[in-house]
Amino acid sequence: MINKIVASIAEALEGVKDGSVVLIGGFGAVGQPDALIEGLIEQGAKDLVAVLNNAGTGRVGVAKLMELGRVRKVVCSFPRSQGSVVFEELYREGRIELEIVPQGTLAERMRAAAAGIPAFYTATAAGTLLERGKETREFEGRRYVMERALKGDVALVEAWEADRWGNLAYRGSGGNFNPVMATAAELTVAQVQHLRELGEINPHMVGTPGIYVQRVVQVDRGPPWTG
Amino acid sequence: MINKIVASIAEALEGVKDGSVVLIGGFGAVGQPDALIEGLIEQGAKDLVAVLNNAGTGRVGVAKLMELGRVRKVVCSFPRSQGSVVFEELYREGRIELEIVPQGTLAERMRAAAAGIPAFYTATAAGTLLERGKETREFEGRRYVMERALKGDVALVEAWEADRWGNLAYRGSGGNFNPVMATAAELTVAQVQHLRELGEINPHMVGTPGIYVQRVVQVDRGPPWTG
Amino acid sequence: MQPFSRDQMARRAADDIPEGWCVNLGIGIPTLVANHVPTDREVVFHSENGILGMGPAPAKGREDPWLVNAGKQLITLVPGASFVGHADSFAMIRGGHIDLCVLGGFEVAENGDLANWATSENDTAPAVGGAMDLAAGAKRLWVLMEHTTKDGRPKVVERCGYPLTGLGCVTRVYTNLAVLDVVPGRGFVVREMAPGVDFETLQSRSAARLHLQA
Amino acid sequence: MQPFSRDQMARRAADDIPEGWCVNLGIGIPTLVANHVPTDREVVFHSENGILGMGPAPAKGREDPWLVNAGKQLITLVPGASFVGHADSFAMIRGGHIDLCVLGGFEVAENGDLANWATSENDTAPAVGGAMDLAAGAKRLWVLMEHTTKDGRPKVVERCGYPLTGLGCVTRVYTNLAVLDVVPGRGFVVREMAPGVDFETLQSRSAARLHLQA
Repeated sequence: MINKIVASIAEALEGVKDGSVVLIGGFGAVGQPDALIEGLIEQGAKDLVAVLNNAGTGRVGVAKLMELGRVRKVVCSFPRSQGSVVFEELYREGRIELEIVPQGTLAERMRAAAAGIPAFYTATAAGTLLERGKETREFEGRRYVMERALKGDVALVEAWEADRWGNLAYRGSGGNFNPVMATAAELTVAQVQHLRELGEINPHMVGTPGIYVQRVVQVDRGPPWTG
Repeated sequence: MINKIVASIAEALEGVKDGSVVLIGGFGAVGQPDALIEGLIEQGAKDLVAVLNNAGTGRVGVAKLMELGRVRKVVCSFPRSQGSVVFEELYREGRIELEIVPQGTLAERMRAAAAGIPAFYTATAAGTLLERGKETREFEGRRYVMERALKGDVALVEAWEADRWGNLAYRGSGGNFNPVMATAAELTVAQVQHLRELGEINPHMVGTPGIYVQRVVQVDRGPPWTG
Repeated sequence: MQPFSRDQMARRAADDIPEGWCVNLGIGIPTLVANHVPTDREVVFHSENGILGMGPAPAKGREDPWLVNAGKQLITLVPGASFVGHADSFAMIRGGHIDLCVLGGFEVAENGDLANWATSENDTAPAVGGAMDLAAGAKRLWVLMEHTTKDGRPKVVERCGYPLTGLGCVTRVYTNLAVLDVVPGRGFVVREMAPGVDFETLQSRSAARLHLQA
Repeated sequence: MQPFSRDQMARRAADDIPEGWCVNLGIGIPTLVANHVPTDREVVFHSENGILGMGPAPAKGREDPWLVNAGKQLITLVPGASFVGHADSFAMIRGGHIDLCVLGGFEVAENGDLANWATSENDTAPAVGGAMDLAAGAKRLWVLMEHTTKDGRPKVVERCGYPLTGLGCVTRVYTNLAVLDVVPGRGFVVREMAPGVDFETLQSRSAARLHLQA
């Protein structure tokens, strides 16, 4: 019997290695795998590359992981946001690397990794500072930047419900970065609010097919904090 | 009020020009926009480039369109299948052009067109006859082929249900080529079995968001023929 | 001189959005535009985090914490809404499917260049978010911004001094003083001025040549 | 000599599929493999037209005409199934997410090259379907084919003569005479022979050197 459901956060994160590229889903608090992030803090892996939209807020979650010196590099689109105090401190002190990627390019680079595409061209960032160091090329008179696939060793995602095959369904805008990140990592771990019997999730409502998910852990977190 | 629902097939196909690149959804009979194809036969546009998975069967639908001399070129993955008699005849006589594209590359080229990607690299077809005339390039020691975006002037798609915004939902395996083709054309026309009130389709069940659909026509075709 | 208030700027932009357009509003002032589209005019609002058919803020007590927009504010859905993931949401933007994007700006140049993400080449950690995707991908890009900075420096310029967000992408600018079209080969063309603003005053507060409509 | 029947070949392949794999079966003989996976072993079958979790053919009277596989045959779903569109379905294939693909073959070479789509360079309208995507993208590719053509020509060869489907992609071959591994740097290694088949006979019907397991 295929059973991707594990009993604890610790089990869900077993084997995450130092130096891993970790894709972290969510957009703001919605769809954020907060229990898995806390679990990663416990788990101890260091020298991590964190790929996510923002560079953390406050001193909890990803910010805490950074503060503990466990993140070598952040790949994100929006490092400086309200409350990104830890990142800003570390960055100023030269203790964390940063790769800024336009939000759509970030998503597309992961989609490319998931779809067997090592590189693609996009007009986003053409002619701007963010094309520096990248190949550019004209197609039909327009300038494009060549972007490379971005693959994770681990993806931490959050979903509303899951079954033992790892099929995930999302609630409201809780999908966001989660579906694409789930497809783009060697090991995808999902934190979900509800477990369902196989067949209970409508085949058309599956947002992430189980083929992309290796481990599922149920955590009753209640609604995302949107203070 | 946004209302993409039109009253007739003729209205749905108004303005399709000679020389158009027409994307035709479906996989076998399932998800095939058969009423729209018949409508296109009536409508009269010629010198067409038909993009679809197979090159038609029997002497109806796409095969009839070809037999009438209205298709200049077929872009497909599987031209020779049971009953592709018309295509084979025309092809033998040099009266129709053919571009063979691996099925996944066909889908991905349309997805690229829809996502603003003029070109991408894929391992599919690398080192085979189908890389001829294309750029190749190595990434991390593996050979890849550069493939170009494939955009349609018109997409003919079929769905189970739609609302007046053009949101489409599919039944069973009726999605197949339809969702990607719907995103990749200037004018996307959907033939649907059922019209729904706005809000009746669950936002998570929408397979093709209305932003991609310009016209919807309801046709009661019953189940696909799967003889 | 009665410069437009932020709400008036937003209303001016809202007035120009025809029924049926799919519109992405940047965070900040552009978000106000949604409040000013007449309720009988159907405009579909897109949010980068995967929402098509975003509605207004929820009434008190009716909030759904799983529903936020790109600015992470609580929102509602309208009937006809749909969800997609981030990759598909940005494919809509980057593939040219969004009819209009309204963004804030630091500078807009007469060739349509936009600078709105970084204030210096030496700022090595600027937050770009989805701005470059929107600038490169939206069918039209309108900018909603004050005509000058707080210390009076023009934001309507010949060439941008700040790092660019996108090249030749802006098609119209709504400021507190005027509405300007950006016309390829011509530059800024004045569509409208705020009450009591005259062309000379407007020109004096701009660092690019302005043109009157032909 | 008792060569394997088609069903026996399919059963041999099915025996080697462990629980939990996601498997794509090519049209034709490979489709038979599904019938031979023990019902208590969960294997997830993928179909190019966007189905993950394909079940067996429906019972008479329980057909759903909206449910077909890549061979356009009516099928069923199993609990846990999901649907995606063609682009996402092939992303699964091309991105290396399918554990195993089983295809038919015209020729398999000792370097793992596969030819199974065109019988001549001069055939200008061959049907490739999804074969090249599967060859390039699946984690493992097994080929199920007769050991020789009807007129006795070996299909297990040193180098393919027919146009290639994919390079170095085949990892195992199930024929009516034997099961062969394709080992990088070594070539064909015999895993098993059909009852009554000896190595010399097998070698004589092959156009590449065969190796016995170390």
